[in-house]
Amino acid sequence: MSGSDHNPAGEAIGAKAFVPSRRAVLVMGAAAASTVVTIRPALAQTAGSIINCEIPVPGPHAGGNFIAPDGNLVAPGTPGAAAPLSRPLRGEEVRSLLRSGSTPAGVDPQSAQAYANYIRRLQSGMSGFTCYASLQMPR
Amino acid sequence: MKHRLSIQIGPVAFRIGSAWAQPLDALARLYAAYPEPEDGICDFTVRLEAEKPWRRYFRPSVAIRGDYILPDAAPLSLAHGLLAAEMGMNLQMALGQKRYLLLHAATVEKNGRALIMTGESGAGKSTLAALLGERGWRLMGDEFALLDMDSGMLLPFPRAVSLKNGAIAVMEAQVAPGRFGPRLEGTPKGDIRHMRPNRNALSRMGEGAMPALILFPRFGAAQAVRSVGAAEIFMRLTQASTNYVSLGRRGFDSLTRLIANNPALAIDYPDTDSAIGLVDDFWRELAA
Amino acid sequence: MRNARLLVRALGDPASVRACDWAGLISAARAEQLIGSLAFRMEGQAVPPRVAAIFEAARRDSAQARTQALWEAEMAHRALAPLGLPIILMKGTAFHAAGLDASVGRSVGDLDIMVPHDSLDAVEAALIGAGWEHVKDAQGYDDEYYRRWMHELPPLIHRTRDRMIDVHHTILPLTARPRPDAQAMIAASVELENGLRILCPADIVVHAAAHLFADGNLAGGLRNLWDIDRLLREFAAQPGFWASLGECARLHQIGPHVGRALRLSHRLYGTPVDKAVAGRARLTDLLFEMRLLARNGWGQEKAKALRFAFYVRSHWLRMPPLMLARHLWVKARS
Amino acid sequence: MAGPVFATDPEAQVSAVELDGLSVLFHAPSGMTHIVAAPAPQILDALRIGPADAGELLARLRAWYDFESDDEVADAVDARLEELEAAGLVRRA
Repeated sequence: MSGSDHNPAGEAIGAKAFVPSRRAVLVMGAAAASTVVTIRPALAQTAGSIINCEIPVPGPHAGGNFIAPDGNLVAPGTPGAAAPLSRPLRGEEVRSLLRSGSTPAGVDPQSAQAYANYIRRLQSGMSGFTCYASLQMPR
Repeated sequence: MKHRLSIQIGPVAFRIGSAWAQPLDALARLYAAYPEPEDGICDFTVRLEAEKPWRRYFRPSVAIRGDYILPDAAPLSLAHGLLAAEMGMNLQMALGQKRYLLLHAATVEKNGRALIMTGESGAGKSTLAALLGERGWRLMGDEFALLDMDSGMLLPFPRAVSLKNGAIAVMEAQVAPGRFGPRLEGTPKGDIRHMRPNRNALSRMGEGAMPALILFPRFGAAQAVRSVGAAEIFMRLTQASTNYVSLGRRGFDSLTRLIANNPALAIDYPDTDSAIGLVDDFWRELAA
Repeated sequence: MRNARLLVRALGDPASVRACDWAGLISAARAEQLIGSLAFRMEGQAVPPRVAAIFEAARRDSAQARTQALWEAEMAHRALAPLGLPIILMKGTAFHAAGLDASVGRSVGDLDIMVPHDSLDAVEAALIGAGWEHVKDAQGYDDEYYRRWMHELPPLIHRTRDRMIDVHHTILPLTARPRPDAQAMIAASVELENGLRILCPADIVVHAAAHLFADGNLAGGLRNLWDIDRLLREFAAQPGFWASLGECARLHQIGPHVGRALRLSHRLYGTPVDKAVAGRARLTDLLFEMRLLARNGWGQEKAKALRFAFYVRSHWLRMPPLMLARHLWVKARS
Repeated sequence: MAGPVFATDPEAQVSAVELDGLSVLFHAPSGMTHIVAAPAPQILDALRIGPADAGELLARLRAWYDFESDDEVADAVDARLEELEAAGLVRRA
């Protein structure tokens, strides 16, 4: 959301016809700024209370594949890619990994980033997605 | 199912079925003072069942299922069956509750007006609400606040308080042992002990209250109070609500009304005593 | 009585439901995704206050689900309109868009559309340009399998709205034995006010029957059969409907499945059906009925062996034996 | 060269509540809630006069407002329209 806290023409919204009472200055924002935030369904805050979930990295459909730093699956043994995790990550581990980058026990920080990016790329239908969705903060 | 139990918590009735006796025995003891649903009808069904048929006996693991389920849920060990039952009820509320706007928030009431405390888990709202509930406030709920979209009133949902780690000892020092469930060690959320709200909270579980103040508490930092802008409150409350989006215009109308009618403050607190002091101060000012 | 049977009776004859295992009825309805339909059917019946409140919330919820489904269709329409193609809504979204009786309380998951086969690439590109993305990595066996043998593109999901779209070019996998005539379906489709299209009434029923009996393992079958009941009752009022249903079923090689759909809809929901199109009752109808009703009042699946048999059948129907063997082999190794 | 023409929904379809200078919009056709900052609400108002391309839209806004700076205003309008289109709040007419 852009930092424009002041909306000089705000009072006009909802009026039947648009009649500005005075000439106001409109801040158009930079081309790259964002002025629309859509409210998305949220489970994140309740995740700990409603689900004990795990995310396999990678999922069973890609067993054996390595994970590149950007989170993509690559052939086993690819240089610079992280080996598959031998155990699934618990929900709380994923939450702190995604939020603060803190590394799950027994995982080196560089691989952890690859795993985090893999998890961020999970989509509906993939193993671990609902767990991720329930932990995820709004985009 | 082989073992079954029905419980009424505030306006919501659950029936819980289980493949094992242990989780329901523990649940029945913890919820001993709660009414059964008067009409025998339940809003939600929770099932605790073996993940695979042979896992009923061999390394038993409890899968949490029911009317509404999330895939990817990992089972809990049978020793944590009570937690599984609690999570199962929470899950039904989070995914299936459409009668009320549901906020992930703790609520307490005094003189007919309710205080809403919300924040991410770990912010301490649950402990704070439990403590206030023993100090002259009525505990309406430590986990979910139910906002009636027609009246704007908050309805109690006084399930057993879920105390985690350090909060367990804090409450054990103040509350009679008979109100606690078993201490569950090494759960995915750490150590957990459930605590039944007091008699006042249970006997008045049918009695709602109009909200008066919204607090965003945060435990751990030096004491500080700041006001929160209305747009930020809106954003935070939509993220604290599991059903806002699915309620459509009624959700929008009731949430914007809640924000228009109630002041909101963010408080940082280093210890629970200072938080309780702050809350009592705010309340006096509001009443004045 | 199994609660799936109670659910079926409540849908078919709401007035017959008095005192009953309400919690069981509600759990079975939720498990079969029929809670919205049940809530509308039971509107106006004398039910206990808590049940009335549950139904009221379910009716409100389905109004919201309807808004979402129609909005997804609208956004797909906006993305695809520049291509100037016929875009045919299917299944639940089509029922809602056309205001059919089958839409009352009907939940909708994914958006299903059908477009001409030779426009698939353009449609996929336009959707990706408008914010949809591939669900799985568009590489490897799954993707290849989809593009070669399936009746639809690999599923796409919208980046911000988290809703899936299935883009069909016909109604059954190309590996299945019946070969429906997709071009004829598109040619016979009907335009709605907003420019989107739906299949003609007979083809809607043909598709529903193909989806239920020729493609899947009957999971969620009670809901699909309830669609068929509602569709048949509404369309039967149009002159010549039964004859055209028989013709379309033959044209698309779905005759036996349409017959089965009519017979089971009649058995379970009491739907008045045309005897010629329905055909003679078969002993296997009973197995299908048992499979459809394999749900108890705790919402649990029952009759595991029968469920498994129908799971195997669903693969058998979709693939010739050698291909099935290769498919299972690749799946087992992955 | 005239670019694409954009349209928006009538006011009755969009409930707006002002919070802190931001607008919270409930968009009835989609059932979605959006929080929007200036100049998004002003663009929606300007489009309610009738469909317009980016140039015409900018002319309407100029008639009502001064701009803080004239640099890259056209680019900003394009960017805002793209966002609003992605959110479903404006569509190609």
